[in-house]
Amino acid sequence: MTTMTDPPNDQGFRLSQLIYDTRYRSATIQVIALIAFMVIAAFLVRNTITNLSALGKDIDFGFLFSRAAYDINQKLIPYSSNDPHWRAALVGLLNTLLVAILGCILATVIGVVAGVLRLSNNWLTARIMTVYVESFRNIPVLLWILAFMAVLSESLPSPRAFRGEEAEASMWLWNTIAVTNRGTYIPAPVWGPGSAIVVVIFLLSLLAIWAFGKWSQRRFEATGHLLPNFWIKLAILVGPTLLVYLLLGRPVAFSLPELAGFNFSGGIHLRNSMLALWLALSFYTGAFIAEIVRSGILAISKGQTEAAYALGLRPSRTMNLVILPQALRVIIPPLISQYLNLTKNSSLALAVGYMDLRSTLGGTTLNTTGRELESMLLMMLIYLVVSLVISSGMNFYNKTVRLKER
Amino acid sequence: MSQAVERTVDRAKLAVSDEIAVQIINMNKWYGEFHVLRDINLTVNRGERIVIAGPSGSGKSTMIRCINRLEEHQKGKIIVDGIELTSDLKNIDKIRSEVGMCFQHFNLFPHLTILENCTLAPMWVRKIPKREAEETAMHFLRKVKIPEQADKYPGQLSGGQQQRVAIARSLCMRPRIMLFDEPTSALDPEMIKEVLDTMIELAEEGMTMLCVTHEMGFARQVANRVIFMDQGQIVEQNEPEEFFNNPKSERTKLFLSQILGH
Amino acid sequence: MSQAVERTVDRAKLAVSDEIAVQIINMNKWYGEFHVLRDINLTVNRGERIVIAGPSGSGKSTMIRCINRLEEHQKGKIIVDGIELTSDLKNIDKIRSEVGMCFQHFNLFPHLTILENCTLAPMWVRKIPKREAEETAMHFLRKVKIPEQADKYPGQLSGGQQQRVAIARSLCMRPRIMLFDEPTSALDPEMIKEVLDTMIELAEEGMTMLCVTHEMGFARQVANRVIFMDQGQIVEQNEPEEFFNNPKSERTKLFLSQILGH
Amino acid sequence: QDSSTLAAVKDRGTLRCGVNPGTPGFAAPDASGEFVGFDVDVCRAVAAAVLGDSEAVEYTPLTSAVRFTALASGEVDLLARNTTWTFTRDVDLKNTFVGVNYYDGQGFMVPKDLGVSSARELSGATVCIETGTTTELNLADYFRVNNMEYEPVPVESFTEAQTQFLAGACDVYTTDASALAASRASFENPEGYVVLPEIISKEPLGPLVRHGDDNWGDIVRWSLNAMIAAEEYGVTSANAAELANGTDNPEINRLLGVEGELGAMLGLENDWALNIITQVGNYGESFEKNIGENTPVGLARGLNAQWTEGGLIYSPPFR
Amino acid sequence: MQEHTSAAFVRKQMLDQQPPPRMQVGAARWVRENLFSSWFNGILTLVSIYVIFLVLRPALPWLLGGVWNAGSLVECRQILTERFGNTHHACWAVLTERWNQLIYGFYPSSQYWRANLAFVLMLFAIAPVLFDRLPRRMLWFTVAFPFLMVWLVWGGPIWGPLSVAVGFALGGLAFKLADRFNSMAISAIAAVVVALAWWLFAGPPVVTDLSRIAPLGALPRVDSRELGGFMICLIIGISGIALSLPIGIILALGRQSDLFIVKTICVGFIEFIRGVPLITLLFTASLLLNYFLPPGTTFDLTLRVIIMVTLFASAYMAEVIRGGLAALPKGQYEAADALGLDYWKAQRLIIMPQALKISIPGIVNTFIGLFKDTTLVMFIGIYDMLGLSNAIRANAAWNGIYWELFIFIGLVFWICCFAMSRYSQWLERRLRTDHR
Ligand SMILES: Nc1ncnc2c1ncn2[C@@H]1O[C@H](COP(=O)(O)OP(=O)(O)OP(=O)(O)O)[C@@H](O)[C@H]1O
Ligand SMILES: Nc1ncnc2c1ncn2[C@@H]1O[C@H](COP(=O)(O)OP(=O)(O)OP(=O)(O)O)[C@@H](O)[C@H]1O
Ligand SMILES: NC(=O)CC[C@H](N)C(=O)O
Ligand SMILES: [Mg+2]
Ligand SMILES: [Mg+2]
Repeated sequence: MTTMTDPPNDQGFRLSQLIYDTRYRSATIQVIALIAFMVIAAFLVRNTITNLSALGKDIDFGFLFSRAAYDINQKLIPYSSNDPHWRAALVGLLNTLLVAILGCILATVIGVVAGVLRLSNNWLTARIMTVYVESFRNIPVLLWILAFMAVLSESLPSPRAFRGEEAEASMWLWNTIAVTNRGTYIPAPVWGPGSAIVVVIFLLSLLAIWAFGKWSQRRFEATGHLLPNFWIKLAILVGPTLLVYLLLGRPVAFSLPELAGFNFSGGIHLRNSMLALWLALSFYTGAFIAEIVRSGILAISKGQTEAAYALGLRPSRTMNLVILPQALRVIIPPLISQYLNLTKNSSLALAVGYMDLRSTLGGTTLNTTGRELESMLLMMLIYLVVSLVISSGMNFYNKTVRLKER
Repeated sequence: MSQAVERTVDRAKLAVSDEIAVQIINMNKWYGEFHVLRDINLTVNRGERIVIAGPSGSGKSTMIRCINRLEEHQKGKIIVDGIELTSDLKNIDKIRSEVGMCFQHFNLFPHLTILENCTLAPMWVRKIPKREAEETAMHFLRKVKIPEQADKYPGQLSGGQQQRVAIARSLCMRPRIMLFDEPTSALDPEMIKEVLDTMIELAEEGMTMLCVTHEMGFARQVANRVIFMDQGQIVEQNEPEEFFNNPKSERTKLFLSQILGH
Repeated sequence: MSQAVERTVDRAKLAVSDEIAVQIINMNKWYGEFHVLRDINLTVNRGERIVIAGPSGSGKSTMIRCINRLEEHQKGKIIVDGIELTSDLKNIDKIRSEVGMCFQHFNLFPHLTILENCTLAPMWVRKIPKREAEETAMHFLRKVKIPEQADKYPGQLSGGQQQRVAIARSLCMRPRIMLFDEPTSALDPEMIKEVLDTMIELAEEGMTMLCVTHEMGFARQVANRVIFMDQGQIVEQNEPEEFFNNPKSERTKLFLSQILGH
Repeated sequence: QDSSTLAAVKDRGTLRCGVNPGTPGFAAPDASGEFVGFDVDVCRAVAAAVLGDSEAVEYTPLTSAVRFTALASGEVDLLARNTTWTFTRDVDLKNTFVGVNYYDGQGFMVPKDLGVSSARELSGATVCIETGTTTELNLADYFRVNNMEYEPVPVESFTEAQTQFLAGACDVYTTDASALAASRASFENPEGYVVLPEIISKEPLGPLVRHGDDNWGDIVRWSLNAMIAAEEYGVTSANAAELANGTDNPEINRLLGVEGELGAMLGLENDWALNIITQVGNYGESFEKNIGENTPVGLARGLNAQWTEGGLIYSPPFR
Repeated sequence: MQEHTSAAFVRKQMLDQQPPPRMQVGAARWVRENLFSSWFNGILTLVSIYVIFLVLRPALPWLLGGVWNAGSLVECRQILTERFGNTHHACWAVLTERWNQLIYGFYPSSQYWRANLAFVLMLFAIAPVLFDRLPRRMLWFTVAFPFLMVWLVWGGPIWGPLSVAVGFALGGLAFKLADRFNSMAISAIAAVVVALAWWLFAGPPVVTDLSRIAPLGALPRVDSRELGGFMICLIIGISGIALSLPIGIILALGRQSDLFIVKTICVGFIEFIRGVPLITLLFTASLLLNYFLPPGTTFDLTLRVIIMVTLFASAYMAEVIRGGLAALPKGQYEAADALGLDYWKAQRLIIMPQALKISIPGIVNTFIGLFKDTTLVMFIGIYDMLGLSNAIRANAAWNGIYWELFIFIGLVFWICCFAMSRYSQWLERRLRTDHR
């Protein structure tokens, strides 16, 4: 409907209309912008081609399929130095995602706790949290990563210290966890026969918890009685699984870390590079999240709390029923952009030798094959895709929770 | 100044019993170094409708907020429905569910529908089953004349409608005392009328009400006492006729000349 | 509904010439699928003062905003001061500097002083030297009776003063036609009078004016035509006396009863 | 032609040289912040040859990971940074290795109290390894072929490797044996560490330039050869000026520009090699001064002796 | 003005609860209410005290008992062992010895005064931007400062930076002169053409001649690679933010515009830059930028980093400014239109001054982020403070020293960033209450 136009122009088309006529003007500007853009792009591409050919290079992603020839210490999927470069890159990407996801989880926990404690009416705790937030926010994350790494590798005992009759160091928690300057070793589950049943039961009890939640909500609505949900859920979570586990004669064993040769073996090895990166990113981002949580809660006007109080709701109920549902809408968008930052910051893995995407594809692969252009482009593209996925998740969330207004 | 309340009120209906609903004895409150309320003494009988007036900053809001413990008083006693307000949490809970309150800015919960706004507290505080709570809610929404909006969200309603929802929401808790803190001052003239009508109806049903307002029309017709506060003190209290026609203190005269002469 | 315009207007003074200032021929406009303006035909002579009334959403604002191309029309012709409004930017620029406009919310530039607000457009559009622009500005500020505020910022002025500044700001461009879009509806009663007085003065000086307003007192005294719009159409147009006392269409009657009976 | 590296260097008045950020003896800033070392001397030699001033060098410290890109992108004119000459680096990465200034091999260093005496006993060890090096790849192959497990700890630079190793974050540090020696020499307590006897690879280290500018490659190649030849003929920084007056060895004469136009053929002054030898010294002098047995690094000539002495160091004739 | 409306009796905003007066409390009550008001609170308090104890017990003696004078870590440890019998104390000596390196990098120490002077002048240049109560005339100095800084820091005759400035001035002049065509496009093109003509053709010979004839104020040259430490962070941070402002404005306008292609290009650019880590951009600067430029152009790594950081910051800046633009009521655009101002004039005179003012807190926050991120340049071989701390550790004398350096670096950053964040909070508060 919007395309009806002025009366037909008697003089026909004049060149000056390109600039002065609103109908053509925008087209003109766009065409000029497009041309300028193309010219710049062409200029860059042309330079790149000339430069590459001057060096006798070309653009070729074939290197991804040649033998990588280097080892990666932390690998979530099987990988050996005989595998091709793309697989090394994949191992790196998974490591990036691993530290990003773990980081987001821990950062959220830290951030929420710190944010809420900052609002607590305990003067001392609130102050401590302020100190935490202000110190982590205002110091570069890289410094924190290095500092965490330094703590881990300088102040923890080396595996050697665990050796001998009267060893200088000992393991934690009844000899199940070994904290060394090479990393921390924790027990790893060993799946014996019958363990599948335990896992299934565990999954079923998760389902049961969900069903119970629904049921108890309905019961509450019907009768007004509220059950001690938390404890019941906890019982469902732990009870059946534990029972089956014991009945089946403990099918899931744990392999404990043991000192063997130079190092501990057995158990899961959390390398210091990962721990340092993970902790530093989490604490750093946690400080920002604490601020987000705090201001999110504060943004829900005092009036809401007062109205809830005036209706006789207890503070904890007020928090759960009135403040949090509203605060979440305020909190989640900036929270997600913090997740985005954390993911991008995980590329600082470089500083501590964690083999993430940047250290594999953008590091060793790049400089053993000499394909810097291809590797960098590919790497940026992957990061971009990860970011876009996260931020489209945010947009989706935003659309679903927007408050209805007139 | 704006809308006169047009509806005629049957004053005879507005009975006052002898039972004491709220008693405030020698109450004092400070904000930091600032003494907001000084030696407040006030007794409200069941069924009384009290209008509180006074210049800005005189402590009106603070006083009625003390009555359901949204603010803490620091000296003196407040006894609501026979229960003394101390820092005992149980007492506070009991009093809060007996005393309804409406705010200047409505403070509806924007993430809940109108109906949910009204059923939230009954369900969670009074432990009333949802069905029943919804029936009560619809009852009161009909009473404030917006049953058809039950499934909308507060953001979709006009100010006057929102304030009426806020009143309905308080009523759903079946309070014995209602506090109003300038319920109409954020509204457009048209809407003021809707809200005042609702309040008058409430008064006719014998609700004990304390109402901070500058709607003098309302005060004249409905209140059986007008309290004038200044600088944290109750300067004057009287029946509306007397208060408006024959104010005693200078301060009151000045105030009235401002507010009416307008 | 509020303030009557007290000032008596010398209607004799208000001459209308034969020259045509604005001509709208068969103009139509759509927002998406929504047909806001339908076949609008209107001729305004130089010196005419036209009041446009109608219920909310009837397209009044849209119509006058089309006249200086704040909105684009999609069919028909608008001829202002002999220049046809096409998508030619030069024409648009020319027309905009011939046509002044005042908005409901004043839209003063808060980061500039009153004087700067007034000199900005003359300096940058008309390329008038600063000195001269300031003289003109002071002239018009005196005219709207607030020369002493010249160095203040808009935020420091009351609503009525702000609206008068907005009028002065338009006048500084020495427009031949003034458009007003509910210039008083965001104002408190007292301030409405200030602004209406200013507008009446302007009318007396022979300014061509199109004014969307619900100030029927103003319409009665100043307008030489009242246009009633509904659902995007001009339903009725007439002299004020006729319009108020003898409305033809049902719709107009209903509207008048609402707006006056109130 | 104008875009040649030689012209660019002359124009700029300084040579840009990529060096190791800190391997004592090979390349490391001294107390006054100036780079010195065996590799650095190659840079200085080229600067002396091209510009007549061995001090006219801008050093760019490069980690092993970025060195080739820095060279390829033109950020440095020359890379003299214990870089192993390999087929792919030469052919695929489009570099031109102009010679070898140190014949080396990869070794392992462990703390003495680990009680290890052979690389074969390292199964299960944690190994600090610099990323982007040949040693990283050798290591992977060595352990795989010998069916041993290991845990690589990738580090970005020599200093970091050293710090990690000292802090005990890895059991073993592996890199070129020369660098191991240099590293060990800088330890507070060198006796606490041993370099294992196995050498698991060939690491011919030498300077390199970009593909595509053969003239520049020649200049660097012959600057290095001039140092080597000078040692062979007994030309030293002390006697070079004197010998430049002419000798009866035509090779020396050609080297020092007394006879022939070798300099001009390279596009340089005729006293280019004389400048190198007087300002930097010959190969042997540089070796002794920086990494020889009387320095903390304390390397023996070994493979790096002149061919006449049973080593591999050998300059093609100046003819 | 509002005195006589009904609103006089209504406070629009609730204040925060304030504590009761001290005479009502007393220390014991304060402790009870603030530390032990419930069992949970009590536990929190005890945990907090324990945490504080845990941190301070080793940290305090370590911090306070440090040695300030020693030539190396070994020497330092010796002193400590003599003094305390153990080495659990700081070795601040490394700072005493190397602090100037951490601050100035390898800047020649005889020229420190230049860096200092540039820093002081920078404060003066920034002040009028940050505090709008200061006389507006000081902004002229702000405009002149970049050129002054380049001259002071890098040295050489003053003519070089001056010629760049002249280019800008000529461009501005051309812009003014072309104003009469009443078209922003023409003005902009004229400005760019004139400025480029000066920079590329007319300027250089003039500069060379002038430098030869009158080497006025020829300061000894300092190379980029001699810059480092805190100084390089400041230089990169400040230039990044200053240069990204105009680009950010253009991107934000582009993103807001309803021209599809322009919008797509801007959105694409912004999302791309914001979607990849800064470090990949820095690597691009150090590894790839030369591929994209005409063969044979090589320029300073610092300059390349500044370019990349600028692009990076401008994407973030664009988003901040977009927020500011969105916060402006539509009426402002309409009023400008109605007065006959064209798009660019409206932007320049009406929209931008307001949008930028609203955005200052956001800009400051972007700057804090950027400033912290300057530490990443260590990965591409620029010696910022962290890079220098590695270099210091590479020296045998200080091998193994971490905390003293980290604490110093952290403290420097903390002071700067904390001050800035306080400033932005202050500004936010003021903008909120400012009657505008
Ligand atoms: N949290 C607080 N901290 C400090 N002072 C406060 C606080 N709340 C209110 N005050 C002050 O206490 C005084 C009384 O406030 P109160 O809200 O009771 O006044 P009011 O009579 O309701 O005025 P209004 O008609 O404006 O609502 C005012 O001077 C106010 O500034
Ligand atoms: N940008 C727009 N997009 C879609 N519809 C619009 C837009 N602007 C206005 N409208 C619709 O066009 C109709 C006419 O609007 P207009 O503002 O002209 O009414 P009005 O007569 O001025 O009403 P009021 O008295 O409320 O200002 C309304 O129904 C409005 O919802
Ligand atoms: N350690 C290094 O930096 C060099 C290692 C090895 N010589 C290489 O060229 O890859
Ligand atoms: Mg109040
Ligand atoms: Mg309108």
